[in-house]
Amino acid sequence: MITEENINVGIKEEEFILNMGPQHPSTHGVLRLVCSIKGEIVKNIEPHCGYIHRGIEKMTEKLTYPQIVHLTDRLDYLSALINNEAYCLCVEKALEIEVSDRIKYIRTIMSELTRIASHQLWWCSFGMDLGGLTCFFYGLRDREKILDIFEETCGSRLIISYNTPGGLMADIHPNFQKKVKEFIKYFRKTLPEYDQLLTGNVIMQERCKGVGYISKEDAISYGVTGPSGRGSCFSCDVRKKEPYSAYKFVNFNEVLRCEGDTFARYMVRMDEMRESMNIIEQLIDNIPEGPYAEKMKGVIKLPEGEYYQRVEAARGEFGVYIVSKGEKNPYRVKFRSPNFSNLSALNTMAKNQKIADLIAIGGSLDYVIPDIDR
Amino acid sequence: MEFSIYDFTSFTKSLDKLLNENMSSFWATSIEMLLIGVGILAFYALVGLFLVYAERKVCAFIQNRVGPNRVGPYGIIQTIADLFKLLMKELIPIKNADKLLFNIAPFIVIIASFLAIAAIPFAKGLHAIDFNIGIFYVIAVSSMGVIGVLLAGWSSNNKYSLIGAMRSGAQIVSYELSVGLSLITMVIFAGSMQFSVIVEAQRDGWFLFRGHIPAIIAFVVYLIACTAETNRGPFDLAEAESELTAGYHVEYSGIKFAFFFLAEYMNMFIVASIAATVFLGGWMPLHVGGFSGFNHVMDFIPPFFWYIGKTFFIIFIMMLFKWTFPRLRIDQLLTLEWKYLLPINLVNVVLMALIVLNGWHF
Amino acid sequence: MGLIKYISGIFKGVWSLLQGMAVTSSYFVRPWTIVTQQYPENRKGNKRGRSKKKLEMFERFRGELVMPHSENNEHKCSACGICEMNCPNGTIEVISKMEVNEEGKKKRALDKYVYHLGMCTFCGLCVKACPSGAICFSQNFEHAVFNRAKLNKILNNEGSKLLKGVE
Amino acid sequence: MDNAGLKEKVLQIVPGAEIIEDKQYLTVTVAPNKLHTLAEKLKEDAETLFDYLFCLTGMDWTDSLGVVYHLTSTKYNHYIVLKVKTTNRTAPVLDSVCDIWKTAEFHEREVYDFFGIDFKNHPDMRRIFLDDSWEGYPLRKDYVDEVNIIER
Repeated sequence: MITEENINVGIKEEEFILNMGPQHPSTHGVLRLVCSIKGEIVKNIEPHCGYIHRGIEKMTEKLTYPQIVHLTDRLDYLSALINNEAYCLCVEKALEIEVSDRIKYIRTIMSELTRIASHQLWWCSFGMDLGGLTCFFYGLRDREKILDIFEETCGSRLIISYNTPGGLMADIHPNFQKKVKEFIKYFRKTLPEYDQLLTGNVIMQERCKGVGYISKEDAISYGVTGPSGRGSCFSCDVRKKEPYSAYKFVNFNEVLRCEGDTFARYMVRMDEMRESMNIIEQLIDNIPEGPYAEKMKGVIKLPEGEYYQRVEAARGEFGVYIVSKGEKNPYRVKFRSPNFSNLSALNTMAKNQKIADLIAIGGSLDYVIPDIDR
Repeated sequence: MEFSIYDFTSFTKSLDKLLNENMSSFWATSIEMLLIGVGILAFYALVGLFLVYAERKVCAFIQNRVGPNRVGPYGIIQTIADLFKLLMKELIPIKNADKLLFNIAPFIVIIASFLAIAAIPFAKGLHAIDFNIGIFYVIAVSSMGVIGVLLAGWSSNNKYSLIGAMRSGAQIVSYELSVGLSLITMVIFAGSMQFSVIVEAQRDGWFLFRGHIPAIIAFVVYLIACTAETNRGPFDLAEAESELTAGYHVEYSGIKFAFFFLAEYMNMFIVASIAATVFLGGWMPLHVGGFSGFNHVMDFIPPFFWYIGKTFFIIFIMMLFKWTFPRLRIDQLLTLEWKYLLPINLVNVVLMALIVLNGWHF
Repeated sequence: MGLIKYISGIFKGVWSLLQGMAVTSSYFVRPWTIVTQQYPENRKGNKRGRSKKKLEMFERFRGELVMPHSENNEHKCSACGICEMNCPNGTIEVISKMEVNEEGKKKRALDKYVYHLGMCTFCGLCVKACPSGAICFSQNFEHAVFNRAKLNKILNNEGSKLLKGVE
Repeated sequence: MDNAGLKEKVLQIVPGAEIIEDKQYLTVTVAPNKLHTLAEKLKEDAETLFDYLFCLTGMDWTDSLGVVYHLTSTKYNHYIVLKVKTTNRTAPVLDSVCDIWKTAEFHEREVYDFFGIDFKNHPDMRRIFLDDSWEGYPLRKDYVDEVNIIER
């Protein structure tokens, strides 16, 4: 009788190891995924990270508080302004400084613009991961407009360092409000094109629906946050839970989907772009007058203690944990990066799926490698 | 020797006569073969270069870009510059690769596309050979290319290329069915497999318009299936640059890579020209019954341009496919073939047979 | 029932594909929507019709640290070294010398203002911290050089002096 | 549950725990051998339900090494910070919590990588960022690297 045991007598079954990365087009950087595969099916994934580990947490121990800001840009470079904000909020929390409403409004608008820009880049790279190369150019074309706004006001496009402890580097440019409104008008027209091109596409839906499922319990346990977590019904929006900056002044919905698959994560991000535009529209006309930076001491020394600040970055919950001993350098700074936790759930999501699914799942998790490696 | 761009029959006949009068038939045939060979080779290179340029420009315009515009006016010399680059690049020998198969594979791929081009009628009287089983020959020969792909994937000793080759094998074996069946639908309609007969039969109207719904269905199915067969567009699983980096030709460099590259474009040209010949009347001008003035103007355009125009129209559609759609997954690819295209095709063949039997066509 | 679902599925799928093709082909026939900027040409503006817009960086763009000099070759740097202290990467080295001024007092003055462009992260802390506004960012972004040593720049001009009135 | 209730709860589970009400969160310092029980109870108790470990930080307090756990509940939205310390600097061993919160699996590997704290019952205790041949644990305060760390 032929059974599972004796059918392969004499044939030694070996694991077929496929090394994806560090140089691979769809790992979005230098991430290495060691996959054991069987035919087309991925049996196990082991992420190897650290190819661009720069020791940022060690570097912070030698720097003063204002100097650390420019390192936070370099974690998740696609949500640089949000990381800046998180760090500055943490320092302000320690110093017990309440910044003016103007700063709060500008910070929030900048954060939401960053979120849109980040999701645009995610959309185009996700399209490219699935094989639709045209998406990449449409996404980048529109992202360019946001980067121009950043460049005009902040002086830089990607790694911006616009926030400082106690305020902002510079006041907004006189053109800022006009340009943001123009962009929102333009993007409200372009976003349906994204849907036409990719969201509604039957190939894309077939490839994403039911792929890479993660349950709510697993998502919480793995700490999968941000749009990836909200695609699994995990209500983890820090903007709602612990409103910081100007989020308490605006009405917006937390986008939640409960399917838990790649398509849910996709749709959460698409809806979040619309939600971000709503937030900006509520704030952009009402920026109050006030100083763009609070008066700070020349040398910032945090009182002894431990401070934690959570913010909602584009990929999930970003946390800054500062331990101070009362000196001008922090004793220890820990950055809780969303991508690192999201990556840990990759094996659960992509196990027993096809190679092409692994790429789609990776695209829907939207990992940024410098944020994983720090 | 008379020469007309509307009818090459007398030209080729007189050339044949001239050669046979002056030398023995063996030498005459040899020289004819040589001439045809050189002619096709030149045409092949020209079309290949143009198609690469065209694809770059088409995808650039779709993607809101300008495309190549530095080398020569509007970048038309870009592909020639690329050709020189590929010629001069180092051919990297692969350790532990199967040397013989590794070197042979690109040639198999390119020879398959060479063979197929021989049977295609470019204009009236302008074809290398007019088989009475023309369509059958082209289908048979063009599917030879997959052997080259499989060999390339296997012999490179690379896991990515192996997966790519396996995918390609599964894909071409199944999509060959759809290509064959949709062409058979039209063969039933035309009553012949000979290309010249098929083209002549479309003098009063192209098959796409005359053949009712089955012809349109067959055309759409053929378009999908031939896109899959050329490993292009949403069906480029064998290369899948975001999954398998470059699939079966990941280890090739220099001119060997150029062979794969060129063969992909030539296969696209071949399937497009078959579609143009079988569905859109080949080199026949567009005729609308009753409008003799209009028909006369259409006749004025040389047949060769009709043929090229139709072929490039279909190639453009295939390019639009590629630059619009995301890639399918391997199981969806097979689902599409076995659950959708094949049953539709079978029903379609029966429909077409009914139409032909009852004489319901125009 | 299954057959209707099967056929409607085909038509829905084809319709969604056609929608995507409508987007791409609409861009194909609208070449005026092209957003590409022709980089080396657009530095000079509308030359040979290749570029529509002249390339201009925004005034706040942080391209490269410079020290503006007046017509009389005077700068505002008093060599206090605050920028050097504020720089997170050690990009700036202020080398000072002791100088005797007109009143006969010894005073610190700038000898060399060394700027290592290769180490700069363009965070802007030096400009923000400078008490006399001696340094600022220029809009030049073309930093490529053939030799690494060329990235180490001396910002103050040869023989330049401190502007009168700046302490 | 408010901080007072949480305090009571923690003291019920681990009687001798050192509890500080910090500016931000309630901070509980427990002995290494009690940590796993406390964590498990805090997660499973229907009144606390600390199901989301949002930050796991390795620490070097110069005299001792340890880990800081930031916990919250997705249901009740209350917070607690757990601290665990060990004075053994040569071969520190702590209990792993990755059977309670799966996210700890990667974070504990990170702590092992930077602080050299070995976690008992961890399924895959290897370095995660640094090379396997790396010597020393770089985020410890007494780590010296004369080549790569430039003192200013």
